[in-house]
Amino acid sequence: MERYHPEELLACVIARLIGDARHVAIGAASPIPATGAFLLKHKVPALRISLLARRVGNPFTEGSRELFDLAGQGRIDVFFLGGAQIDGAANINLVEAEGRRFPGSFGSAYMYFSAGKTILFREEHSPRVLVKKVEFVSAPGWSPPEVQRRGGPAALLTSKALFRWQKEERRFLLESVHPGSSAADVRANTGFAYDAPAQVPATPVPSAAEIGLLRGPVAQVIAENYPAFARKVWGAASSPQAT
Amino acid sequence: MERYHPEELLACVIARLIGDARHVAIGAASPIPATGAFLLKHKVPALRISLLARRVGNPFTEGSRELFDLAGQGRIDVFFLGGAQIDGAANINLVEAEGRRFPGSFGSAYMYFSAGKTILFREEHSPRVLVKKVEFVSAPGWSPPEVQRRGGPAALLTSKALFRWQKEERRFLLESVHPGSSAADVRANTGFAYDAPAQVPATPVPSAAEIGLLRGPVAQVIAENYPAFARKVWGAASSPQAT
Amino acid sequence: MSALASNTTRFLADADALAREIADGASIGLPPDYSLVAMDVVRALVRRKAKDLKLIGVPQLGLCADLLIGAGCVREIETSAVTLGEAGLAPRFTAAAETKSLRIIDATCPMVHSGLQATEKGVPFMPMRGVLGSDLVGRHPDWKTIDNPFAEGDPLLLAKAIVPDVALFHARWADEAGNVWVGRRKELATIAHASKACYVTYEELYKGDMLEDELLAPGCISSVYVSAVAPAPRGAWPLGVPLVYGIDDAHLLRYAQMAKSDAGFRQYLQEFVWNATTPKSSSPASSRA
Amino acid sequence: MSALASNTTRFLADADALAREIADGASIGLPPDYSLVAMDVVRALVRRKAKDLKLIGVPQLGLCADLLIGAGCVREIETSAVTLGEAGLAPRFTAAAETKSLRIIDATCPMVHSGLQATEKGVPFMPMRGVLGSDLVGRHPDWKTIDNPFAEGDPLLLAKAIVPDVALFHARWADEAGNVWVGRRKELATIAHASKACYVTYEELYKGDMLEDELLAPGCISSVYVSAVAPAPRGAWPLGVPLVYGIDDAHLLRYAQMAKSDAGFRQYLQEFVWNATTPKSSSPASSRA
Repeated sequence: MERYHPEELLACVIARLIGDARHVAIGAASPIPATGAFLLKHKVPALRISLLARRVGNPFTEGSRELFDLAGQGRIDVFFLGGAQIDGAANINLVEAEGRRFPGSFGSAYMYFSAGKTILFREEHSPRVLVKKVEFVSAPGWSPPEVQRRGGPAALLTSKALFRWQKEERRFLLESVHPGSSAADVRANTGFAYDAPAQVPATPVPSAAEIGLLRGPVAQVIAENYPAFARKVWGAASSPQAT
Repeated sequence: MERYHPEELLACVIARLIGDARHVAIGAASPIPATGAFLLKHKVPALRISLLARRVGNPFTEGSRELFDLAGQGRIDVFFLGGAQIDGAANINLVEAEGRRFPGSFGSAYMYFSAGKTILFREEHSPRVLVKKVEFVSAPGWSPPEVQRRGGPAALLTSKALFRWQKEERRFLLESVHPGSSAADVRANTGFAYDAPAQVPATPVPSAAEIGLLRGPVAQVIAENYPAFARKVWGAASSPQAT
Repeated sequence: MSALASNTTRFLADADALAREIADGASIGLPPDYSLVAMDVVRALVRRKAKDLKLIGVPQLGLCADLLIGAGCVREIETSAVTLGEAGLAPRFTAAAETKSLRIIDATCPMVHSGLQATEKGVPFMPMRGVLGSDLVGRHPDWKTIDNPFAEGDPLLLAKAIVPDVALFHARWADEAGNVWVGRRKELATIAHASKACYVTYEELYKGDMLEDELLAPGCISSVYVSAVAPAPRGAWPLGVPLVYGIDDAHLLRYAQMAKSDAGFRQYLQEFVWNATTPKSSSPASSRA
Repeated sequence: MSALASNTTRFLADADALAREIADGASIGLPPDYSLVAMDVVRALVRRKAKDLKLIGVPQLGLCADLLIGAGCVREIETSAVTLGEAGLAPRFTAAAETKSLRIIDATCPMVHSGLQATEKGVPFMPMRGVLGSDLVGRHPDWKTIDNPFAEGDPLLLAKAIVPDVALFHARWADEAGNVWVGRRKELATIAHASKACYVTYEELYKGDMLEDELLAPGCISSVYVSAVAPAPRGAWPLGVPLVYGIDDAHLLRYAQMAKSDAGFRQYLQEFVWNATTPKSSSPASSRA
């Protein structure tokens, strides 16, 4: 089996999570979601990817409100959110935790409602991040029935595992554990309660074809927009290197 | 005394009515208000004139909503409105009268509230136009105190006379009658009741200096934007001719 | 998956192909005569005998509405006005109004803009000042008065969100990515954003992607909103396209004259719509584009 | 007469002259690091020891806010976030927040846009979907929940109109008529429309009137909104201006490093703000403008 970078495995999971979406928008500082989206675009060329991080040739012509207007119109199928804290009810906190101040909520309180579905993504998998209850709700994972809400959480992806969101139960289900971790490791490093099958599957590793795409055309487009990330993962001039 | 065109007299009245405004907006099909505004601009170069009729180099970059947004922000001091019917309460009707259909209300129902002041202008002075009560209120001349309203009617100018609007009395006052008409002629041709002094002054006729400006630089800029009107008043290539 | 089928812009053969995409009964958001009207598609709609259209004037309408009304394609119209500008009243609109053969919802410009902007933002309404006391308010089915929740005794009018089935207009350019350039005519962007589908004819194809060009991008509507485009050189005629050709004032006057009677209007259709091969005369761009 | 003193754009000598127009205590609408920040004026505000400013992030803030906060010019900040992007947390903002020496009103991007758009339209609020259930709602002084007047049991959040005293940003060009070109950065237009006064530095003077140019007009903000402009070549440095110069990532990293301590921040000010003659290094435009 070919060796792969952990970021490559996460990008492959992201590509599967995007699924049959038509339009995915990706915020600044999200190189792994961007990598996953561009990988998927090789299978689904019609996939529209709006990279908010682009410094030139930004996809919008109406200024920074256009992303939110697009979401309000129902034209954004998938969005990504992270959090200084994420809790078991899929609430996210981007404001303050343990006396520390974080940048702020950005558009999360709106996009979490308006995008067709939101993939929660945070590499750090620790009890500090994945908490029982966030200290501040930047954006809630659930809304009462009278509140109109187009979308909400679909999954939570970390460096250790993939959780699927169970909308009816309002709880996460551990869907798979990445190679190098284990169900017990995940349990020990997760501060909230979640469901899990008796046997937790392993997250599929990238196929040779996926790795070929990632290190070829995908690395190239990512290097244009996230040069530091591309250098870190694929080396100088984004030439791929096995870990 | 120099002879003048009736349109020139009306333009001179308009210039005086605009007064100390900083920004006047002028709709399509309003060549006489435009002429008055450009005449005034020769005395007050800082006057900003937004000509909505301009087919090229239109003053707006936000599309046709920008005029209304500007007015909502309080950035339009003077606007002009006409009417198929205008009544003694300064209501205007742009929709339907005597079984006839007119184009519609345009932005009148908003601009009459939002511009700093509105000058009602209609050349035809007849009982058919100046009625006791309009059949349809496109935009009301008055609003009850609880309705926020920045502006409203300031004057009504016709081919025969100038009325000043009395805000407290909610009635027009006949301010002056143009040469060629008379107080009795105005009374006979006005369908609504209005106040008038015992001796109605004559509207001042254009001065030689005003006529010079009108037929020189003003005619030139008007010809660019209202060519048919300029030809009619000032002849081919807007060379001025006395009537 | 998004319900709005505008993810990938389709390139169609011509204005007639575009007109076939617009279903009978559709509501269509349309710009005024001064703002890039897709006249070739309007003529194609007449030729395909479209029925029961609802026209929404953003914020007013002109020749395109008069043609469609005269040709019997229109059930209902919501607009701030219908006018041929310097050529006078719109004769077929006026006749239909006076014989009460057309449902007319009278609006006022900023309420139309706000109703579309509400849809643009995914909200059910937008508040407006002014307008209260106008007879428009009582007659309009979608406006409502409320008290300002932030103040005492401050009535406000609400413009309910307007959702056209179709946005239809003409553009200076479409590019290979499906973006269209409309310059400062931003009301077209608002219509495109608010509509379920968006059809655009274009004067010329631009090679490449205009969104990658910082000078062109500000005048573009992104392909994310554009369902399909079709070439239509001089497709706005007898109306204009800035810098390309001006409004054909003589033709508008001729139309206004002919359309005064139903017979004259039929003759106009015969000459300029059914016989689509009539060459489009036009004034040079330099005069008054 | 209009109360908005922006009828005729004044041409000032430099960023310091612009900074003198901005009074202590003013609320200032500011763009994010990626959207034409008037950094030269920000540095001039520090030099003139501006006090008690309220910064409004449209919708978020970066370097300019961190500098002003660190220099003690800021009383209050309303924003969706403060971040240095790839250079990490904004250190002076973070320190001020953690020591509670700054009033912070946390917002979320579309509520800021809608609050400014309300002022742009002269209405007291705009409704929004979403956001309900966020802890932002209870803490924000100017948001209110109502029931949608057009439906039963449909709660909506209202963004109260935001009226900054001052709009401040940088432009690619100003022209001789006082219009400024900002391209696709339309949030700057919204700030300009909503603010009582608008100050703009520009990279280069454009001879003539850009509103007369159909290609440039769509990216312009009309002089009707612009109180005064001043030249500031490379005035956005170390942030960028598309097609002219890119973000100076190395400098941002250096700032982020130095500003981690108060002493390091003082040293940064000494080197790059008080000593205004320091040459502005910058990356070439072609790389990542």
